[in-house]
Amino acid sequence: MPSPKPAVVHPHLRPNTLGLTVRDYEGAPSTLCAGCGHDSVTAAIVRAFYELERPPHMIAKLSGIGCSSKTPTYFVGGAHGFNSAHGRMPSIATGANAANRSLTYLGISGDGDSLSIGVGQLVHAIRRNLDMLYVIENNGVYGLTKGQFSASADIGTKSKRGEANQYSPIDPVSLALELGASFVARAFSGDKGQLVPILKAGLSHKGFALIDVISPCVTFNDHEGSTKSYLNTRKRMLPVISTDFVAADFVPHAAEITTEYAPGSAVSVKLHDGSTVRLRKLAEDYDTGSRQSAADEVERHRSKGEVPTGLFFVDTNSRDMHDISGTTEVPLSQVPYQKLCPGSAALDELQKSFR
Amino acid sequence: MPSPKPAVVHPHLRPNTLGLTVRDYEGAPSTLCAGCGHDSVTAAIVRAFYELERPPHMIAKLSGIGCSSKTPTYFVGGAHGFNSAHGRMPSIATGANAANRSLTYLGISGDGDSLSIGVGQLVHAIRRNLDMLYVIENNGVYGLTKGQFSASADIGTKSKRGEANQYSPIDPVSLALELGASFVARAFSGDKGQLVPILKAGLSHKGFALIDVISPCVTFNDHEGSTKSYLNTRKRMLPVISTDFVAADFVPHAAEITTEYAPGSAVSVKLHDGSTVRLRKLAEDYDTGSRQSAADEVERHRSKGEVPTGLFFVDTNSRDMHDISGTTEVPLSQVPYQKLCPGSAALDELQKSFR
Amino acid sequence: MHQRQVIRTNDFALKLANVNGTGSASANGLLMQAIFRMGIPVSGKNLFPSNIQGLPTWYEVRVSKSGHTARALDYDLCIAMNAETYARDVKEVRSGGALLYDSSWPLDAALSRPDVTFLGVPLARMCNAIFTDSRERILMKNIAYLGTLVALLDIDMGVIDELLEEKFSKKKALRDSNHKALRAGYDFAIENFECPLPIRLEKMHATDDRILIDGNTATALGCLYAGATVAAWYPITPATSVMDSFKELCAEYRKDPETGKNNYCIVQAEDELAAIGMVIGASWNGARAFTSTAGPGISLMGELIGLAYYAEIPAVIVDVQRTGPSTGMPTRTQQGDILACAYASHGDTKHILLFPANPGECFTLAVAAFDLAERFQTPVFVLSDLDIGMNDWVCPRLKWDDGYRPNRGRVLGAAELEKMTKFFRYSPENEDHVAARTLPGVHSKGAFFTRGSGHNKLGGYTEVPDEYQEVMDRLAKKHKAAAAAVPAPILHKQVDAAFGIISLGGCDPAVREAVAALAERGIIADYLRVLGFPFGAEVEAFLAAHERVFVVEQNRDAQLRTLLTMETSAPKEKLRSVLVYGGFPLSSRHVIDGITAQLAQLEHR
Amino acid sequence: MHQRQVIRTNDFALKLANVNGTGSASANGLLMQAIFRMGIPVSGKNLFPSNIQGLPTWYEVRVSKSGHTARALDYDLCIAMNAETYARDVKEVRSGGALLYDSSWPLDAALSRPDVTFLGVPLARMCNAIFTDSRERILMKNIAYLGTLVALLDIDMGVIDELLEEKFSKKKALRDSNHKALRAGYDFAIENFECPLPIRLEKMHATDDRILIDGNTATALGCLYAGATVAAWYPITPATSVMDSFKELCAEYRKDPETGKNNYCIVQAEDELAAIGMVIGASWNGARAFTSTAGPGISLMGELIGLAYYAEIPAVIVDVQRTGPSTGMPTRTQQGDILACAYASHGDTKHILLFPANPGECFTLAVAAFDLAERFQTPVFVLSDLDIGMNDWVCPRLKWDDGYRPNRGRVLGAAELEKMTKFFRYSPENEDHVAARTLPGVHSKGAFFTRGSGHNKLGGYTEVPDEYQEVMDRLAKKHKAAAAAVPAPILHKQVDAAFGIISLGGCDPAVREAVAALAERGIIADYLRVLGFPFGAEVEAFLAAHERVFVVEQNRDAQLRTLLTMETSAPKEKLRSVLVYGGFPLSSRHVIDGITAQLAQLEHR
Ligand SMILES: Cc1ncc(C[n+]2csc(CCOP(=O)(O)OP(=O)(O)O)c2C)c(N)n1
Ligand SMILES: Cc1ncc(C[n+]2csc(CCOP(=O)(O)OP(=O)(O)O)c2C)c(N)n1
Ligand code: SF4
Ligand code: SF4
Ligand SMILES: [Mg+2]
Ligand SMILES: [Mg+2]
Repeated sequence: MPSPKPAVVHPHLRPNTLGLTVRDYEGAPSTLCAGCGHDSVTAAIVRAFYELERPPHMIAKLSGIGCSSKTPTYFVGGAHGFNSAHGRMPSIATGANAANRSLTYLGISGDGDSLSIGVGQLVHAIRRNLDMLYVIENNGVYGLTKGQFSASADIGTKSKRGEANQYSPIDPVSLALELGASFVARAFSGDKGQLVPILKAGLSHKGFALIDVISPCVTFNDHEGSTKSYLNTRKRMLPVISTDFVAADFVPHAAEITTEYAPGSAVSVKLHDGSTVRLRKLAEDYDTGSRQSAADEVERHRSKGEVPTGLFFVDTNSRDMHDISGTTEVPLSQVPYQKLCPGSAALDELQKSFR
Repeated sequence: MPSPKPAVVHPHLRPNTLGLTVRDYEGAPSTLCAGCGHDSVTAAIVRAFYELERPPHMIAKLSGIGCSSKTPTYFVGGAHGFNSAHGRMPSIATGANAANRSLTYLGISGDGDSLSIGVGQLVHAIRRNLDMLYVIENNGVYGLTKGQFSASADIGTKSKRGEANQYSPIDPVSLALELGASFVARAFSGDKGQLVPILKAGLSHKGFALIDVISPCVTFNDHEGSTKSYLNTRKRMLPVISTDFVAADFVPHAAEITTEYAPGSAVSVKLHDGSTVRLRKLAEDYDTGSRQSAADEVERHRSKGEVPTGLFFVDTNSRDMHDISGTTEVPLSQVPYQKLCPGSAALDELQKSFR
Repeated sequence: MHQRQVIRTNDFALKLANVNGTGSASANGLLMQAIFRMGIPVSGKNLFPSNIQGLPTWYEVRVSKSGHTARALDYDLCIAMNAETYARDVKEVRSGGALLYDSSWPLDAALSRPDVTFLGVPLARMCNAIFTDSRERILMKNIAYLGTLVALLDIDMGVIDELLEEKFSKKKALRDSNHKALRAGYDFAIENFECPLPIRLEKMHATDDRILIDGNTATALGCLYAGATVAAWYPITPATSVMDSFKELCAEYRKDPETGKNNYCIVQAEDELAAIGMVIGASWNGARAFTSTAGPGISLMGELIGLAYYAEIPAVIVDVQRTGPSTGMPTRTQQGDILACAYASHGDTKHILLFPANPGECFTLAVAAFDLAERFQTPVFVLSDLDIGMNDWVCPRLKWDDGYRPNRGRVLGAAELEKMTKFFRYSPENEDHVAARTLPGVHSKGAFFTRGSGHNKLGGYTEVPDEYQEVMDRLAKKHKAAAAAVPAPILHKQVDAAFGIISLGGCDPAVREAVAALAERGIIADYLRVLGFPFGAEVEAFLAAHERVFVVEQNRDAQLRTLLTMETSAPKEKLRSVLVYGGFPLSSRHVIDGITAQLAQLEHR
Repeated sequence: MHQRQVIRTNDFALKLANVNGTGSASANGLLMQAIFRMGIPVSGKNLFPSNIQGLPTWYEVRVSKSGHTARALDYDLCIAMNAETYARDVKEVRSGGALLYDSSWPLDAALSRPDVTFLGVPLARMCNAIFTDSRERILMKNIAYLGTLVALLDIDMGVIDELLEEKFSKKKALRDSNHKALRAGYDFAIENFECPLPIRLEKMHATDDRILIDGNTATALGCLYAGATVAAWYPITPATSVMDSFKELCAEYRKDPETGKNNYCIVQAEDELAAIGMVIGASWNGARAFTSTAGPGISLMGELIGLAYYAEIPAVIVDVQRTGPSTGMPTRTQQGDILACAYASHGDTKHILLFPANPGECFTLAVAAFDLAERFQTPVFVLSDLDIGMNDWVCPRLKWDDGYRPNRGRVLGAAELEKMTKFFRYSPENEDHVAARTLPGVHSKGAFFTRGSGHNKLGGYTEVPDEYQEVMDRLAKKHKAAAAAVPAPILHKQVDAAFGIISLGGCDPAVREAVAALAERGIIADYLRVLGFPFGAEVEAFLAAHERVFVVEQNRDAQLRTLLTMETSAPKEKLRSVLVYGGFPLSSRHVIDGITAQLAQLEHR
């Protein structure tokens, strides 16, 4: 019988200022495999929303199809969920966002959902700088259909049956950087300490935030020879930037100020909603404000077989789809009909030109 | 009444060793607008095939839908043509190539066909390193549907109606470099001297060769304020590499050896079929054998508002889809049925395991 | 010659043969508009090729004092401006008719006809004499032949002047050029031909309360007035101008007076799969949203249409039909997507369809589409076509009832939710078999999970047969319930009708003309035009009341007949088809010939 | 108790309730296989959830000496291994039946039934005693209950041993564990229950010349033997195993002996749009190519299917149907894509469909599909379903005629082309209304231009109505001509039948059983099973010969009935539907109840 996962570990169930505890941000029990990386991501999302103190019903959680895409059922039960069709979540999110810009949009997808059937929609959601957090739970395989290679499978990685992938992988991070995403990060489901602040930053960012989360599939891609197994990921993963998040209206508690900073290497970036991310870089010369510098840094490590993680790039002044289209601030779904209908007089007037 | 375009200018109608003249590589008269950049690309293709001396019926020319995609009708009438569906040419070409690896595959597409509806298929054709030349006739608009912005429209470029595009463009060159294409180039329809040798190199390359050809739309995107007009492209275009092609079994004639090389800056690359491309770089430190170096070079110029052109990157040792899948050298369409059917004895044997 | 003496006032047809991209469109438009302003019923059909410049294109103008606007098949006067199609065009002139050609070059004798009057006008020579700029010389030839027509057809010069004034008020130079060219053509005609021709115009007042409008503009207007705020689309002929118009209209009427911001959001999607996804996302989130496309787009939208059907999300899809299958003939008309839309998507699905017959109905049915989509929480298709959508039609002035309020269907507000103990998405159902929905962000109690996977009546995930079936059965009932809600069919009843005719959409003008013509021959038919699917009681009644019913439609496979057969109780044997699907608009002759031929057959049994 | 004394040999049904991902599958497979090897007709239905681990899953085994393989709805013995579904499972045991449970924990008294015998076996305790590894303890519980069943049902232990030997020949340790667990369960039963139960097994020879095979493997074999060299696909349940099998088979039989290279190319596409595109490209280029998918894939392939139809390119599409619409229930069966496939794509299109009823026919019809696709140069759908595709069926051994040669249809070779003056793609046509095609690279005279846009019978681009129509009309005739070429329906004729039954595909076992059962009640019916669409003369004859025909199918909207109504001359009134569409395989009871209920109604009129 499925035990209620994720088990969220938390010292005491302290309610946030909305009076909600972590439990209030959980969802239905997970039906994923015990140990699936996706459940850890779910737990981190629960934690992030709880700490950001978002009212659940102001959250829209959308997904495509896949084990990863099932997870919205497992977090924030009080949010509006939409488990759509395979690879089509970006377009559904675009329409939803067009209709109501006042909600928080979180899209959950998988590497199959986003890089194969859905890559076209992902590419164009990025171009529009759609205001949403887009999380790819990346395990290098199609989990729900039992373990075929996905487009993120590394060259040489072995399937459970032992065949090696030989097609060059798509790295969502490099792709997003190339296409102009305004917030690009990578994390590992096994490292909650890193994942939670990045999620919070992504949720607080205005514009398209992409987080590629390496999230191992214990059932079909956690064996020896797999480059996306827990073991191999732990070995290769390298935090080139460590991220620390401080919410706008937030007194950091003990746990979070202890992190020591090597003076000079730390940068503070103020996000649209007033909160701040503190970034600590591994390489001195790397400029987190420069797309090209980020791309180079990622490529430099990737070419060494490492899996660079962290918040690589953030542009806090980018204009989202609505800025570009000049949409009114009022959610379109709430603009009264009277404001939308020109009325009979205008119609008569207009028709004078139809003669 | 449509005059037979393209008018191919050529000193004398000298037949090639197949006994075919340039005329034999032409197709039906173009029905495109007078002055359309695509007609110049058509002319260059005619020239390239003629000079490469390819037997027309061994050429498969495929396209999607658009003005650009109509052009296969206008060149090499003796080739097999397939004007398929919008954005789907890459998959049709993949299947065609899977069935018969012995033909020359030339895909013609537009920026709308390839970067909007078709970007998913383009991305994955690149991943498979499909052995074909893929030409994007890039005019920044949807010509056939009368001038909407395409995904390659630059930020700030103005439509005929005067509105400015504000979405970040997709640069097919950077995209192809990022995704692992084994041959990446850009040219301008207005510069045949540059385009023809690059086409010949692309046709001689084994693996996926992408050429982004800036090809102005005189009717909908050649006005002032358009960044892809003839005028503006001439202004901004910068050949960072000049390409010179020498076919394997080919004695270069006068016209082609005159090009002078600044000693040291020229590189010679031997292609799969034995022919050679000579590349002359603008920047000394730029390594045409390195994907990253190429990407940086392209970005460096792009960020200055220039349109870098030339054969940026070529990998002559890449493995195409068939190498990776271990397909037999004999075109699958020609493997005799006897070799394909295991026969009744094998079936009986096999069925012993079905009990 | 004697034939020519029969004077035919306000009752004739012209065919203008041109090369596209040479500026003929504006001259032909002016011609049509001028006749309209003279108060005379007129229709224009633009038969254009699928490219941008240099191929043959035709424009047909029919003048009919009795108001017949369907395509006429024989032409009293042909303006032959395209040498490439000259031979074909000469053939199509009716015996006794006339042909106007550019006499700057000698005429090919082989192509002359004894029964046709040839009117040579040296258009090119004239324009070369008047103008220096080469482009202008080409463009003005069109205005020159317009001038000739003014004389030949006795068009009111005042009206023409007025039109040119309006058109070029800001471009004096252009106006003058136009005047010069017009004059030249006019004067030449007066000097060289006996004007007017027996086919001529005379002012009427039949268009006083009417407008000239194309269906796509009317559809866009309907969406504007229905309160659509989100539109997502991908360019495709012949649907593109729906969104072009919507965009222009929004720019004009949807700027917020206070903030100057847009009370709308139009997204040019990367393809049709994305466009329908955006519409579904926006509708799910409470906006009125729509997309416009053509056949290929419908095919691509299939999967997500099934999602909207099963998850019960409103969506308005305008399909401006063109000739299929596949790419087919993108600039030709057809009614070939009826079945593709009615049963779109895999699995058991059925959708609501609306069939506008003219721009006026494009306007009203676009509004109805949103009300139906939200009331029944399901996709609704508006099936227009290229003929309706892209040609200018003379229509009664559009009316708008300021008392109209959108029917948003069952949507729970914060107050209602506050009162509830618990909200379930798919129950309880009302008499339409529709359950209440909620919108994200409205109230914490309203949250629910939308999914295209198996769900029970509470909205929970299920794989239990009975629970799954319960929802599917309700969806079937819901679709049936919509029969009473879609606009009622329009019945043209006669006394002692021998049989019935059922048709839809753009076939209407041709069928009405045919019914009248048949009546004159003593063949009496009742005519019912369906406006929507599922079919209601009126359709059943009409079928029950007639022993034999001819179904007239513009596709090869009798798609409307199929729908009538499957979705009504009528025995299929009584339904016979008249099918025209070559890609050009329907003419009454097609209908008359189709029906009389079958009647003859039936008798000789 | 007395009921229990009725001995029922080789005629009973079991239901095994498990949790997926706990290893029950292999134990249940062994059980089924053992019965099969004892020569007894048996069928197994795997009712599994749409996730990978932790949800309820059932496996039903039906033993029927008379060879009925349809799903049984009441169970003589239930093995209740899933506490979560325990309550449900207890209810489903027939009165007088038995239930086996894990007595390691006390039984919830509330859930006991007086009319059911409860057999408690301490499976967990046993395994914990024998094994130390926790994973092994879980897995072996399944083998332990298998051991108990060996005793209770009198399964031949020799057969079981033999199976374990084969299965674990290379894994000694595993074999020993299995033996231990099996023993433990067996011994416990012998000591504590009176074995065997009244329901028991006895060797027969009914499966001697038969095999155990699932439909997807059989389909893959068919594609292999038909000579398919290119396969393109995108993973989707329940179609995935078609390609898994094809891949394995190719690895085994398609390595070139000389070069060791592959005489095949399988491409895992990025999605279904690409998969069908690849199939079309490969077929265009002369390879036999196919794809396998399910409903959502069919929707996505719509546009390109229309291209293949109109440009006349062969394509084989295997649709292993699952419960729709939308994502629906991916691990449940249905026949809901019939219309979506028959009329796939916008515009006027009609396709050829094949309906295999069991793995044996998956094999033969897969081969037929390629011959039809190439002979008629058009897409052909093989409509299988999850029940046929993913369950193991007992089938007659597959036969192969080594004399078979692929029917490549009209393809011109170099020699023929050399002789021709000029080749035109779409004419002349043969009696099937098919024109000859050429393959790229074969001969310079063979070159032509393929397009999805309007073309005339010579293959040239056209926008001329008559030319367009001429080609469309031929396509319609071509589809009609295929009626004589698709496999003939299978007729089960009886004397003095009161009515007819028409069904298709996976409904067959249930319908045949129902026909027999009805006959026993004196209700005589003829039964026709269609194997393909378009329908041929036999179908017309059957419809003509029967006043009343019940159409049995597994979907909500009577899709086969729709097709029969539209595509035959039968009056629709005589066709009545029996519809079952909850997602589980059909049972004879569904058919019997459905028909008798309607017969009763009809009488009470
Ligand atoms: C149109 C369509 N094609 C195929 C499928 C089958 N399918 C379901 S999930 C999936 C892939 C999921 O992979 P990924 O997105 O990486 O998610 P994961 O299970 O690995 O988390 C596929 C191919 C589908 N549901 N819809
Ligand atoms: C599925 C589908 N959607 C839309 C169209 C309409 N359409 C035809 S060409 C085209 C865009 C062509 O743009 P591009 O590829 O840049 O070619 P260009 O005309 O600019 O050379 C579109 C949207 C179509 N043919 N099919
Ligand atoms: S199959 Fe893999 S991805 Fe899916 S739930 Fe199991 S572990 Fe997670
Ligand atoms: S519209 Fe533009 S792209 Fe198309 S033919 Fe004309 S110039 Fe070329
Ligand atoms: Mg995955
Ligand atoms: Mg373009």
